[in-house]
Amino acid sequence: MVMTDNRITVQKKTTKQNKYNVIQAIKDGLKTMLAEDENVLLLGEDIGVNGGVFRATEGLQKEFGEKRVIDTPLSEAGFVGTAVGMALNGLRPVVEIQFLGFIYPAYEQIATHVSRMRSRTLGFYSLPMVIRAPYGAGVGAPEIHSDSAEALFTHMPGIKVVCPSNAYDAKGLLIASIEDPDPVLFLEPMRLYRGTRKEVPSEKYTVEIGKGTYVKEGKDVSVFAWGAMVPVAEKAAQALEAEGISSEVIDLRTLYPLDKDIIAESVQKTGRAVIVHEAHETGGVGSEITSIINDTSFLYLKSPIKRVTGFDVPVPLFSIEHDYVPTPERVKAAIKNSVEF
Amino acid sequence: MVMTDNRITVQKKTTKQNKYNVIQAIKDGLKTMLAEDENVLLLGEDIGVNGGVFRATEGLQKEFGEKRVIDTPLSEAGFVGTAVGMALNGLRPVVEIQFLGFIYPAYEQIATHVSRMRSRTLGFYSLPMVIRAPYGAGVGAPEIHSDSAEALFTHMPGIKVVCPSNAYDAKGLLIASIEDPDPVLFLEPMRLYRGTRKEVPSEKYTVEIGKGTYVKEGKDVSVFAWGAMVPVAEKAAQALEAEGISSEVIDLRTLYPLDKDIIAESVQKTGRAVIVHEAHETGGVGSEITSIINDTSFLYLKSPIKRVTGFDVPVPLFSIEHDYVPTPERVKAAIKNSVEF
Amino acid sequence: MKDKFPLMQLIDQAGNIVSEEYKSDITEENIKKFYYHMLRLRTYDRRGRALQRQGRIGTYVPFEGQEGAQVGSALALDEKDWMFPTYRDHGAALAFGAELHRLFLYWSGRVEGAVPSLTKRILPASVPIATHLPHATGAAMADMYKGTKNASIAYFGDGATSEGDFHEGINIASVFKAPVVFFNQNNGYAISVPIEKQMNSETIAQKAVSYGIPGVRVDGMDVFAVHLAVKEALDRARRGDGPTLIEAVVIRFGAHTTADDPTKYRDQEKIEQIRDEVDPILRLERVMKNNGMWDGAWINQTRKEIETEVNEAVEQMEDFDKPNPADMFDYVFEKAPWTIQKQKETLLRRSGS
Amino acid sequence: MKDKFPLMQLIDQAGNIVSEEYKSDITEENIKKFYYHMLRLRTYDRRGRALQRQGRIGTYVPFEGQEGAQVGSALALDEKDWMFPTYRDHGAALAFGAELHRLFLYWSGRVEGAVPSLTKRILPASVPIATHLPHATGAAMADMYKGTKNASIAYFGDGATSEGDFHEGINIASVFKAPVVFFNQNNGYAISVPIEKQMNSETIAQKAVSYGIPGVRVDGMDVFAVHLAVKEALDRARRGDGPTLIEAVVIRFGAHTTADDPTKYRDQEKIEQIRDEVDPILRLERVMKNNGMWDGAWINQTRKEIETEVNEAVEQMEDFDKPNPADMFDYVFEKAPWTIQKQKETLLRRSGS
Ligand SMILES: Cc1ncc(C[n+]2csc(CCOP(=O)(O)OP(=O)(O)O)c2C)c(N)n1
Ligand SMILES: Cc1ncc(C[n+]2csc(CCOP(=O)(O)OP(=O)(O)O)c2C)c(N)n1
Ligand SMILES: [Mg+2]
Ligand SMILES: [Mg+2]
Repeated sequence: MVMTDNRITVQKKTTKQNKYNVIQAIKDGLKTMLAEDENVLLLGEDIGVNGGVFRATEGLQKEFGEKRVIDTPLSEAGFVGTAVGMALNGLRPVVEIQFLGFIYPAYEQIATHVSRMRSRTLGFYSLPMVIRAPYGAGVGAPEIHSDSAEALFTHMPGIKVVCPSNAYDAKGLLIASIEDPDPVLFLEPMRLYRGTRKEVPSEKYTVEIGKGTYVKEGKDVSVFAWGAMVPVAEKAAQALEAEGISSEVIDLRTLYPLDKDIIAESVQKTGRAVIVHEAHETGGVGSEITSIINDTSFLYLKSPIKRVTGFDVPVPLFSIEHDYVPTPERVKAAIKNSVEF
Repeated sequence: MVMTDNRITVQKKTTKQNKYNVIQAIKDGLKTMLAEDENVLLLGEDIGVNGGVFRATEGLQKEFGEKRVIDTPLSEAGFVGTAVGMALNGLRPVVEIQFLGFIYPAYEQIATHVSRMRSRTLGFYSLPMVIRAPYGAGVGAPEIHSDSAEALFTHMPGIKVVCPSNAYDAKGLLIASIEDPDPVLFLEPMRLYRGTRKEVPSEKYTVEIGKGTYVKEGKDVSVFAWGAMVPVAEKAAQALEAEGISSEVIDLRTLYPLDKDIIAESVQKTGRAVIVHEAHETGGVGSEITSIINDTSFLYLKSPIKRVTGFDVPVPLFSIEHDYVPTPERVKAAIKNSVEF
Repeated sequence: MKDKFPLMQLIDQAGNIVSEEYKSDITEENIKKFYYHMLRLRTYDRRGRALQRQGRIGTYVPFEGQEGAQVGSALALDEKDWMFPTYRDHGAALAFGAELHRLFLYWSGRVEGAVPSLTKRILPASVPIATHLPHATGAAMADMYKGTKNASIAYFGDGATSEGDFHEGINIASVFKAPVVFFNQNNGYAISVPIEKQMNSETIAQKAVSYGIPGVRVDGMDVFAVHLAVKEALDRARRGDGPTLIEAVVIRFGAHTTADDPTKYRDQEKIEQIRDEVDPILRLERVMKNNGMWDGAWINQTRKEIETEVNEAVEQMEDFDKPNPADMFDYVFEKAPWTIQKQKETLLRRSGS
Repeated sequence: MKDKFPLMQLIDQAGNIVSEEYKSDITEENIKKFYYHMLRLRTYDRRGRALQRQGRIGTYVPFEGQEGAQVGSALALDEKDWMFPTYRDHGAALAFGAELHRLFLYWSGRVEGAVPSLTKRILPASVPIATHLPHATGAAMADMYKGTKNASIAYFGDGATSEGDFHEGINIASVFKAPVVFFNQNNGYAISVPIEKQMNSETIAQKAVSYGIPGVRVDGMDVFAVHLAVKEALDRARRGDGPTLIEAVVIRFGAHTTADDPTKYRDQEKIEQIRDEVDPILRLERVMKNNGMWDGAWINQTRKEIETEVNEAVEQMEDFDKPNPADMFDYVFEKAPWTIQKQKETLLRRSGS
């Protein structure tokens, strides 16, 4: 049954739990893998002594040493490329991009090498590496710090894109990403870093890459979201229960490959879909989800698919960034449009 | 009436015509603008003495001098950034990226400056600049030389994306792009460079950015394509006439902003849609077109929208590249599926 | 390499004029001019930090300690020169002609403040590290092309030297002999990363060798030395002799930003201990004293005037009209395409998509 | 700068041994070894061009003239060292241990030939200019981390020095003292762009100053000098003393690729006139003659053997199984996701989407 997703099952057999927020869960995941596999090492700007600008690596250099937790020069293309060489040579580098908006200088490395090494060598060489990056608006960060650029990587064959929305998934997906034989872009919703804490098993566990999960079941409309938009979608869905609209909220968790089955299963049940994401509307992952629904569930659709997204504008400076990011109000309105069509 | 698109109208009032292929038309467009506006200058690798690896700038340096047609160092981020500075300071640089697959090193410049300068300064500064790049597979080029990366730019607010499929549009759209007050990525289908010649007016003319055009009218299904896929779609459509299937073929010509009206007009007439592009399926512009159809024409659809695209794999080396690129056969099959649904 | 690129100094920490050659430039008038600007920058900077603590603006980037480098360089520019600053160079922008209230607006997350001046050619702070160096090259090449005598200056830090755009921007400028000055403020840190972990070279000035251009290393706490170095580089640029790389060695007294805690990665106490010794403003006070130019009345008067100016700017910032969400839609393109128009309506009538 | 970075030479063009210090290394055995490899590269290279003309392979990248630089460097490597070549360094790959028929397959657009060797650590040719320099740094750092004594070598051209990745890759290597050699073949052209338009620096070796690492300028037409320079750099790397930048000054006799027409941008006749003088292979023949080591029989014998080897490799290439379209789907990820599986079926049953 859908509700027995691996989150629950794992929790059953777990003993010790910690109440962690997302950033703590990520640190716990990094620590777990550093302890477990000596080939795992971390690279990035300010991740060592400083523990990362969000403290995701706090104390890890002290614990695992400068050879395992490496402060790099200010050189994204350089250290992503360095990680490629390390992965070629048997290591499992986990690279931190300080903010997703600063991944652009490494774009060539990712587009031409990180994502292609396995296919261009018929599997003779492969790159088990992870690129972590905080993303998204809503924390009053400066220009470029608030981009949601996931769609610039889901259109790039050879790299998986993962985006947790809560502490439990954050640790489980991060460990799964580090253990994945192929490169993974691991997107961390900055806005939820210090949000609600969750029970996080202290032991090692994984959440499967490529699988979405039901956050809330419903029968009238399917609402798809990931990362920081999951709580927004949930809020809208909860509010509409009062008005008698039963929304199903799905956290996709992985953006490449998308979980086609959960998308089809839910839409074929509800006959309606609303997609919520923070990235620009045009060319966002929402349009790919729309295509998947068209491909899998055309005859089930009772109303047009609705997208509630960031706009086709650069994320504005923080005085108006909250007008850019989808709000529960906008999601509610879209759900109503969808149901009342 | 749809067939009186600006191509025809302009041709009427034109006097001298030349039979040009796409590369000649592009050179003619560059020459026209270099002659007309002293602020227009060209930058790129091997575009001067050598006249460009595809000869798009052949003879232009001799004619307009080294200050107007500039051979740059091998430095895409550098010379795109240099063009930003030139545009800030009153010039209209036209940059050539030797192959679209080599635009990735300039991705940060384009994502953080080229596309944002106007919005981040509330219009105080703007960047009238064009980035030209040959794109696409099918000419037996080496690795990375055959990418179709348009969707990596249609999801980037602040830059327009244009892609002609014939000599007439190539010159007209190029001139429109150079005269546009905002940055334009101008994609040139390598495969058609030396293809069929067309009547190209020797004078200056423009083809409006943001407008698609009907290549062939039909009533059963709408086939959307651009660049090198237009002839492929046309071929499939012609072949199916024999089998009694009447396909309407639309050349979108601009990929951002897409021509919503022509898409809706055609789909609302035929009730069916097939989208053909060379780029990877997931996250390609095809999924955005699907979304536009969903948003504008939901109730008109008689069958699921079909996408015939490149696959979610890096463009393979040339011995099998033709298996990667959509063929008339694949398009025919998709049209049939759409019609027989 | 330090011998090949000696630290240029006109005035030592004790306030002694150590250059015979340029003694004559160190007039009371010049001292007062530089002193005024540095004091103005510092007053503004401290207010910025205070406003952030009080939650009246957002994250703020302080530059205390770097006033000498920013004033010395900015005042060397001509009216029509182009300035390409980073997020930390609003001091230089201010000295060159930025409007105070616009700077405060910027730190309040207001795009209306992104353009520092409507008359001087100052670009908005470049946030993606080193990306603006090629812009300075391009603006300079455009001036060359147009036959003007204008030059460009790009500001950047020690960490920025590790980015590809640092290399590409300077290389292209060197090939075309573009009239541009690459002005580095080496404050020894990129957030928490010390320069030894940023580069293996002893100096930043020596990186000029890569491009066959002059590299100059100057005491960035000596406003006169910085001014001279930049002036000479600008003259060279205008003469058509191409770009110069200048390394101004400075000390960042405070945090990287108000969101940063420097005690996590360096000994702030030590900095507190030495700061009076090395302070570029106090150095000028020593010169005044050593040379009988001390004018307490003028200094107090100047302080007051600056205080008033800053107070007024803060008021202007806080009285500014509320931010307008429509702004995010109206300037992406000269004319908004249907996508943006539709989305603007969506937002403004707060309805669903 | 040329004085600071003098051109290192062991054998001059006339075939005279000009280095007393290393005279003893220039033994008949070594001469024959280098000669054999250079001859083998040239035979392969000329066959490559012929096959392209005959339409039996696709666009080919010739390296004639650069055999000395490629052989001298490749033979300096140890068994387990890592080689990161460009599209023009298949000669170096061949000398290090690439399989001939795989190289031919690669030029036929066959991915099966992309990996040059299944035993030696040679990466597929890096096509995006300079992107592989950071890879060499990373592979070297991994060997450091694992405590091996292996090193890495990255090949690149003069044009590549203008890319950000050149700068970033070397800077990071210099900071971590990674055991890597950055081996530049300066053939004076990036396709049509001459080095004067590529950089303002007199030499490429001097760019080492930026990173506080040794920069060596060597006559790339002198296989012994190149071998020595690379060997010394590798020893330094293994000793833990970090990276070295080597500039091997070479001449590209032919076109950039078989798709390029050099007469459009340079005087090919002049090159034809000087080529015999500067040819690295003829230089060794002169040494043999000058030192009574000439062995015509051995040379003819060697030629025959190489001819046969190359003929066999061409046959192997042409007898190779037809390309398999499924290959494009099966290696994108270890396990193909549903998207790729679906698309594979689409193609294989040649049906619509
Ligand atoms: C491309 C990019 N990567 C990372 C960052 C995050 N970041 C902001 S400032 C900074 C340090 C810059 O150091 P430096 O160049 O020395 O300038 P300083 O802050 O010391 O003035 C970093 C890493 C960024 N803004 N851009
Ligand atoms: C990033 C990138 N830009 C452009 C090209 C196209 N290109 C291929 S080879 C070449 C010239 C390279 O010159 P150089 O580095 O001197 O090496 P050489 O070919 O002379 O061996 C160019 C511009 C490319 N492969 N990659
Ligand atoms: Mg610094
Ligand atoms: Mg070259």
